[in-house]
Amino acid sequence: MATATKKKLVQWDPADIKAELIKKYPPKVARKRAKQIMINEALQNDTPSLTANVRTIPGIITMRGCTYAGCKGVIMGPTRDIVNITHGPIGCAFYSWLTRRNQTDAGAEGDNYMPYCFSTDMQEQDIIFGGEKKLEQAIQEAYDLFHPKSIAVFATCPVGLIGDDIHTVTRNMKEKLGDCNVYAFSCEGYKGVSQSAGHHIANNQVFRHIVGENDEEKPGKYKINLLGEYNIGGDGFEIDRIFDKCGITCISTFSGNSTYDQFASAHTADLNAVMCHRSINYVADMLETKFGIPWIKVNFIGANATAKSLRKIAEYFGDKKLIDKVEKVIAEEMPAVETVSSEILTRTEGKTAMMFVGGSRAHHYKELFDELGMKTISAGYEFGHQDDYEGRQVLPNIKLDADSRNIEELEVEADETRFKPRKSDKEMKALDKAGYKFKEYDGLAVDMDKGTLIVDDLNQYEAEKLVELMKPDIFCAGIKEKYSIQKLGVPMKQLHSYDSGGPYAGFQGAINFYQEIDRLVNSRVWSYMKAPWQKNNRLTASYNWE
Amino acid sequence: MATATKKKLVQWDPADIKAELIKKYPPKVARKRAKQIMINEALQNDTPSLTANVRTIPGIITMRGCTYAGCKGVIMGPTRDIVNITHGPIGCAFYSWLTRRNQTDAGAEGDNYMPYCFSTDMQEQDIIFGGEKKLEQAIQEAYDLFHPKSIAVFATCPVGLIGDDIHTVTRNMKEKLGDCNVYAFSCEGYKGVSQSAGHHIANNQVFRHIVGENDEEKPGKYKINLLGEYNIGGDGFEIDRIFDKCGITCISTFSGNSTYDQFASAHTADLNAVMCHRSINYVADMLETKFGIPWIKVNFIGANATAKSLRKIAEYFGDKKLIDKVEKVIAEEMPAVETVSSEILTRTEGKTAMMFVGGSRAHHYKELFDELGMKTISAGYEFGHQDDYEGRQVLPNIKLDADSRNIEELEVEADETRFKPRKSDKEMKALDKAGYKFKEYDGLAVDMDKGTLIVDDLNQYEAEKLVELMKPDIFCAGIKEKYSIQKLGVPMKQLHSYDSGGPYAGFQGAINFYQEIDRLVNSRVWSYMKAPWQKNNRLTASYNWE
Amino acid sequence: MLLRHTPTDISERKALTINPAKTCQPIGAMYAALGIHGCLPHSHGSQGCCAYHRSTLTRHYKEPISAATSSFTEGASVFGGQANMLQAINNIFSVYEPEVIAVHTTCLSETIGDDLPQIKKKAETEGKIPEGKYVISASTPSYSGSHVTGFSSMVKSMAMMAEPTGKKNGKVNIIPGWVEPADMEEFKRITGLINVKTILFPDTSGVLNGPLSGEYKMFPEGGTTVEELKSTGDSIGTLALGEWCSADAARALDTKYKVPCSILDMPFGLMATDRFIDALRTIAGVSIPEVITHERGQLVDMISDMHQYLFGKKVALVGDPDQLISMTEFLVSMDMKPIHIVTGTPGKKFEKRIREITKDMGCKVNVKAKGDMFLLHQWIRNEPVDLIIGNTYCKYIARDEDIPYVRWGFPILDRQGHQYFPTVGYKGGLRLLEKILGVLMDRQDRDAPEEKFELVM
Amino acid sequence: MLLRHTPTDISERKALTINPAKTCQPIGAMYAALGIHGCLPHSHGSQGCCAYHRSTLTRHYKEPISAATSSFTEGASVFGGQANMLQAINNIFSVYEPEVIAVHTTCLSETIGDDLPQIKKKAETEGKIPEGKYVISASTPSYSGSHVTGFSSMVKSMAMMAEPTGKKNGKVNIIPGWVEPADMEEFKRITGLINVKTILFPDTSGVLNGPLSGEYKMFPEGGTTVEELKSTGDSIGTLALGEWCSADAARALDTKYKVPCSILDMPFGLMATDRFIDALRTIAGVSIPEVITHERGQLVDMISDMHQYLFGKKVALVGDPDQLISMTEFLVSMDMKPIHIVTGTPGKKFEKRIREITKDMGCKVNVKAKGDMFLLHQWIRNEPVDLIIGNTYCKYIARDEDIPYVRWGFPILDRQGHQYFPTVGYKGGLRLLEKILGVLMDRQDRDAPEEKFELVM
Repeated sequence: MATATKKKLVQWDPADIKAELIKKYPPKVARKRAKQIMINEALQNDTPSLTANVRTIPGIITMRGCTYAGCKGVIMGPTRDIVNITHGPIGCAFYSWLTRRNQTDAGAEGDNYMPYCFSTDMQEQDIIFGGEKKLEQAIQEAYDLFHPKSIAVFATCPVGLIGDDIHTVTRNMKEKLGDCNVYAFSCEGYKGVSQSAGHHIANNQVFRHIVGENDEEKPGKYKINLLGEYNIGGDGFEIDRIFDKCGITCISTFSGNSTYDQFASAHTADLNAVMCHRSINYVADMLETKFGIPWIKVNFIGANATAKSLRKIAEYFGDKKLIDKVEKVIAEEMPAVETVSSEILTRTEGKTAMMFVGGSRAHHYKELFDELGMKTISAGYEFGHQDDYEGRQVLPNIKLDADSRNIEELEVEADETRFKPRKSDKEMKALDKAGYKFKEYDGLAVDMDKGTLIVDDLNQYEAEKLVELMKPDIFCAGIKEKYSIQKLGVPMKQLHSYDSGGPYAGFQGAINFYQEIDRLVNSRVWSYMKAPWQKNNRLTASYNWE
Repeated sequence: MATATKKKLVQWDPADIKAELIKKYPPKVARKRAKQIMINEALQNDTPSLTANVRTIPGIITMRGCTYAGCKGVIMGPTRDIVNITHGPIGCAFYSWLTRRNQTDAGAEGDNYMPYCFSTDMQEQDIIFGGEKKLEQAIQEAYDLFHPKSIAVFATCPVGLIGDDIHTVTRNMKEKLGDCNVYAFSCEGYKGVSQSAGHHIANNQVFRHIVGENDEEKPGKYKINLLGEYNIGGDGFEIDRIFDKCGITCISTFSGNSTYDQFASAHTADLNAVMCHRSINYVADMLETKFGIPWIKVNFIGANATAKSLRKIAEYFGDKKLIDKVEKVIAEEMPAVETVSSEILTRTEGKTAMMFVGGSRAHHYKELFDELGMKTISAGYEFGHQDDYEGRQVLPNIKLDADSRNIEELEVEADETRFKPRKSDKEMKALDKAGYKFKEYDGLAVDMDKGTLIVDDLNQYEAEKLVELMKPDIFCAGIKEKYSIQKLGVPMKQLHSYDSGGPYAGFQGAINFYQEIDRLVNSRVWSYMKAPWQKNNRLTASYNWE
Repeated sequence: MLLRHTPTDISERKALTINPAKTCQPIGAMYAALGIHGCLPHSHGSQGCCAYHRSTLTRHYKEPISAATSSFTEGASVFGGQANMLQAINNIFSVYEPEVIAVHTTCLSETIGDDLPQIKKKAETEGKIPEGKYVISASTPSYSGSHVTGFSSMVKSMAMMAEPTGKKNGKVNIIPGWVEPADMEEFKRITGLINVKTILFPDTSGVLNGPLSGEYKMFPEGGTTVEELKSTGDSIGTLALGEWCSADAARALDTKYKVPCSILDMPFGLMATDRFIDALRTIAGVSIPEVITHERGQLVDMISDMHQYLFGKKVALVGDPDQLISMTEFLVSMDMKPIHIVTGTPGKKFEKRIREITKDMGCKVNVKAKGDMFLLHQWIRNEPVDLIIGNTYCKYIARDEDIPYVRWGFPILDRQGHQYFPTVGYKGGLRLLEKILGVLMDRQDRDAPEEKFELVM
Repeated sequence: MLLRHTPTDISERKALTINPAKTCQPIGAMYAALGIHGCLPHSHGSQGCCAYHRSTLTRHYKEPISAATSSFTEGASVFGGQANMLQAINNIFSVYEPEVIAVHTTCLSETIGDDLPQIKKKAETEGKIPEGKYVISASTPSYSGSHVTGFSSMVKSMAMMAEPTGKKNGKVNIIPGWVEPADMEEFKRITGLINVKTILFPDTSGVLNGPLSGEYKMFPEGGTTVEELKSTGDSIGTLALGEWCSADAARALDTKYKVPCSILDMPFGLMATDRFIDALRTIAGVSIPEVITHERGQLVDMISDMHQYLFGKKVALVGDPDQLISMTEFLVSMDMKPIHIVTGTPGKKFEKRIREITKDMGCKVNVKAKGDMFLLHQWIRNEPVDLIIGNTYCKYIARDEDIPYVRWGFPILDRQGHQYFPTVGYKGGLRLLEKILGVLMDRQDRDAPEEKFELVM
């Protein structure tokens, strides 16, 4: 039984904390976990010093989900006009039904299948005799009911085990139906070590089956794709608002508030801006290799980060008109942000935060806490890889284990007809000379203070210990963690679903986040945890009548 | 403690019942009550055999309300565009605030003060030093806020006692304001013996201060006033619907869904149709004496009664076109009524009802129960007079007691300029010859079966006894009686407010009532009153496991 | 618009009350009297008062309300109501056989100066009061105070039935104030759990939330018995809940019979309940059982879990002083903003308490004692709110202004539940919270554009 | 429209389930296991299952849900999960120190044919299960039954922990079925009042409706203890509430340990509660205390008082079989008309029961087991209803069709209260009735033209 009722904050040493975290583990577990807990030195090594993207330990209560969740839930979930059929027992479809707050705006008439849940609801006989016929029938029924432009099929654990050939089934159905693109994802839950594998499987298939399907020129200038933005709580809406205001044309978002056609047209953009490095950097690479679109890392979480990212995009296009427009927009938006932050800063400055979430979010949200004057004393990812922690320069030195090798890497090469360099060598040199960095990401560690704790795949036990020992003013993770942390009297903010809040991206989002954190860390609610008789339980028969 | 859980219905003798009702009373009370309980002989005597309209006995729990309730609540309440200020302590205004379900249709723009409650909220110092100044100020404030066309003031008990001269105050304010008719009602709660006195006081002032104020000719043919219809649950809306369909023009309704101007124009109608004989017959007399408008008794409660009343109105005007139209309307409306009634009749026929309500309603609703094949085995009025029970022929022989003499009787005579006989002597003779009866009302008794019990001013104790002894299938009275009756397992229908139902007038209303009574007398709810262990409380330790 | 004539501009009114936020004393006295076992309330005035009070209470409880009246006539109003009262006492004891007749006066009988104690004496001497039966009375002229003070006066008369034996009974008097039968039941559950022996008066539980069983009992099982009332003078002390509703009775027991008392706020919401429970704890010298602490923790848990839906929401409140004080404190404790608060009951200290409670809220607060709902509506027109809490008459404002609305207070004429589910104590706090969250979340769901419509909240 | 693609025309579907009215077995097993004191549920499959179940239960209860997983990898899926399971058992007992690990299988581990009893034996022999600690398991492949049958299987495994001593304990086993913590609490209150000694299992009260106190307990106070579970074999009998949820466990105790049982409907509403209470009465050979009869009478009273708002109202229901059977009976008993009834759980006898209950209703009834909410929506499109009762997913239908809606069932992700206020028993019936009346009356108020807007209802 733990307690975090604030006593005078004890001073802690990171090494002691680390020791505390693993003390209780069986030796084998302790050894393994020790490698995933790093006392940050904020260096940029070429060889990774933290172990990440490795198996979760059986029996150790993890925050992680599965490959199916990463594929169907995270990546494909936000696209509104594809009928997503889960091939498997009912559960997987049910749990991924409307539970992620990835918003979409279909207008009054547009196709929108997101409020629906489609499943083949496999039964025992399907497991015994195979589910291909049923899947075929299910696709046909979906087509007859809705006539969607595309149907996607997602494999759950048993499908791979019983050997249903979902890719053949979907290929055949695609031919049979003619006007409907049908394809499948082998995203069985047991694959890989976390959602991350699912992201990869999803993106591979999107790239293989959809990207490049529509060559028609889209109108507009300064065409980009926004990769790895999932419109949780309306983040994408806010980013789109800013793009519109700047005159930047977003051809496609992977995959917040997206449509089938956005994916199909992605190759017509001239720049890829990568938000969530973890879930999609390889798509950026493939788009570059196949179509010649360069990519940069951006971050629209945090007002300053947003300004920085906008400038980076403008600088890429190098057009004075755009550069000026971006500066004008920033100048228009920042005052409101600063008014709020300066007022709230007086109540948040010096407070501390912990974040254990996603594969990039922990890093992104550090920006916002910095803007609130709050120190991130410990952080980590749920499904990050080593490059997400320590920067892309470690990539060559990451040893692939069996689990990672099992996740397909697409072989792509330049498209004969459609590959087209977006910048001449000369332009590229100029940008490089100006210090402009493509495909660069330095990771979380360098941005964290020395001596802070970076923990990969934090688990329930360690989370509780961390909170006990370091008593942060706020803790950020997911729904499964929320209430055990709050029981300790520490407010817990979900950074997957944002609880009920958002958007937190862009300028307006920053304001929302400041106000939300102010509400959480300064709420009087946390002072009610003890009853009067628990504070003073002196018993007296002589009640002091007035 | 009483119980009415249906045993085999015992046969009862009215004399025994009457004896039972008064058995427990102190002698003085018993003697008094004996005179108000009549074993019906269904004769039309010239001298009344039942005592009515007499004082309630102190300490005997009565259904009755007071004069203020009858004046402000019943008669003046339903008029939407008069600001009704209660002069007195807060209670009387509060309790008469929106509690009577007299509906009104002001449209989107019309004046409607009915959702408001206005009071001078008299305080101790007002009682000591007099409330005239405060009343004057209150009228001024109401005028400044709303600029209504008319303001009415209602006296509560203390007002009369401390001698506030409300009539002088209102007369002065009327002069001062100029464009607002202001007048007062001396309807202190202690006056008279029941609401009935309040009706009289209200109607006197309406006649004195409003009727005749607007001489302009209203458009339309077959002009009538509908007197004594209060639009409870929308009754008036249904009657108006039927009038419109027939081409009958209703100049004014006293006072359901009415406006100040309707009263002001009442004298321009050519016939007065009296619904509630009790509350308004004297107004009909005054309108005849002063303006020459004859009156007839009508009843729109019950489909047949409605048809009868329409024909009676048509016959009065004697115009073939109207007579045919009325027949056409009846022919159109009756089939729907008969479909429903014939279907429901199978479930209601032979059941019994009791009604103790109002001053005419008990009589009116007997019509509807007759149409349902249900026998009214006991009935009476809450504030009826002897003529309401036994017919107007007893009027000359009713002895006025002190309480009644205290209620003003207006002296009216023919208006020099505006008196105009609506029919020539010749026409009147013709109608008379055809058996057409003006100002006739035979009362409740003759319509009730021989040997039924007619009880005036039934009280809580007698009601309980009646239900115990006679076990009716339904009991009708007011809100105060509702739940004590239902506790006995007998459904109780409010016929003042209709509970939440209505309209019950006219053709559509009859259908509503059939369905409502069907719901009440055939609901399975009344079979749940006993728990299994109350029906079979055999104790056994050997539970019969399956 | 139903209240289409209500202007936004607020003009001071000296004489005209519009849409009152109170009613008159007698109905309070009647409600209190129904909390005595075997008691028939009696209204000494014209019969309309009694009819109005019975109707209002019946509509609020959907239960039979028995009460008698002196049925004043013009004569009685001139020559005094003694004859009527004596006759009434005689008739009531003969016909209805109550244990107690609890008489309250009206503006009428007070204006003519009827002296009830004297009439009672006469009744006694004339032998109209049977052996072992009681007639108690309270002076409740409609032209002073409000239904709340009328309630308080009758409760005081109940306290004055005390017949101290000199021997302490080891019990604590608890005067719950004007709360619902379910609340009175909840007090008994709580004190039972804490193991404090109590005399609760009045106690309308079992009286005004009765069963349908095919039997009609004019005097149901419930109510504080005469024996208990007699014994209040032997109690070790009195906890009076609510300055307006309960303090007078407690102080009277103190002055007259040296039964010490504490006046606490009504235990609505977290803080007020904390104070109430801790008072019981120290009085009884017991430790609070885990189950109570657990219930408290559940309330705190739900507040913290749902805080984002409550934070900063503006609220308009109308009701009675004791209830509003605790409710305001509860709302503020959840970071909500009660900004318009009206009671019709007089008492400047009400405004003072509210100002104290809301002083750190950081926004303007409109508060008025002896105010009315017309004013409240005007305030709302001038500064809209996210929530209205009050009695059934608020539905007209809520509809016109399209504002979420929780029914709480007296009277509630159009919904069920208040008779059966307490809002006092921690469990009551959970219920209040459930209702508040319910209407706020319903509104979010109703107004959300499709892309913002939430599955998980 | 949120469900804009749902056509009115109903076409038969053989393979595609749309908007399911059920979920998979493991989550039921997990919920049941949380009703054992000191128990850590364990999901033997890939880690996503566990994550999904924990998330769903957390959103429903706004409480921490602890459960572990075998975290299958591709390798484990090929070579079997034994190694993972053994490692998990070892880690769990060392790190979290539960009394019991309650393992359930998944489609994955069932498809590859892992044999849990055998694995457990191995763990025992390898000394991975500390002295006095327990590992129980249930086979809950996601591809058969539903969350309901998964619950039932784990409850059966709990029953199989019985270790009869041959000496009767004088207690009655009560298997409440899948109800809320508040309902379990209510069962204990009721049996306490009737004075029947019971073993209630599972019992999630105190586990999933916990306080906020600054302490986090992975294993809260609540839950059925191992001692109690061992003792179920000595009980005089078992009352199993719900054929789907509870019958298997009861029958197993009967066959294996000769503990006789009765299968009753879940006590939702008047009739089902009557049968439950009367069963307790006859078993215990006691008379029912007045307080229970009083609560019953209150429910009957409220039904009769408000009957006009209920009579003839059409209702669409979706949920789990045992709950729907009792709810349908309750609605019919109040003269309401449940005309569309869907459960996702298979079982033809469900349709049979519903047809029996509704046979005198005099109108066509659509009922389907193994149906889905897409079909329910289509039925509603074809014949509209006045009320929808079901879990949170109904909000999309309710919004699109503008139909009053009461949340009841699992999961409820967007409102609070179900953890704290029971809907079983007579008091639960009052709550259900309050909620049903609330939404129906709110709708009347909303849609009433101004002249029909009611103050008194």
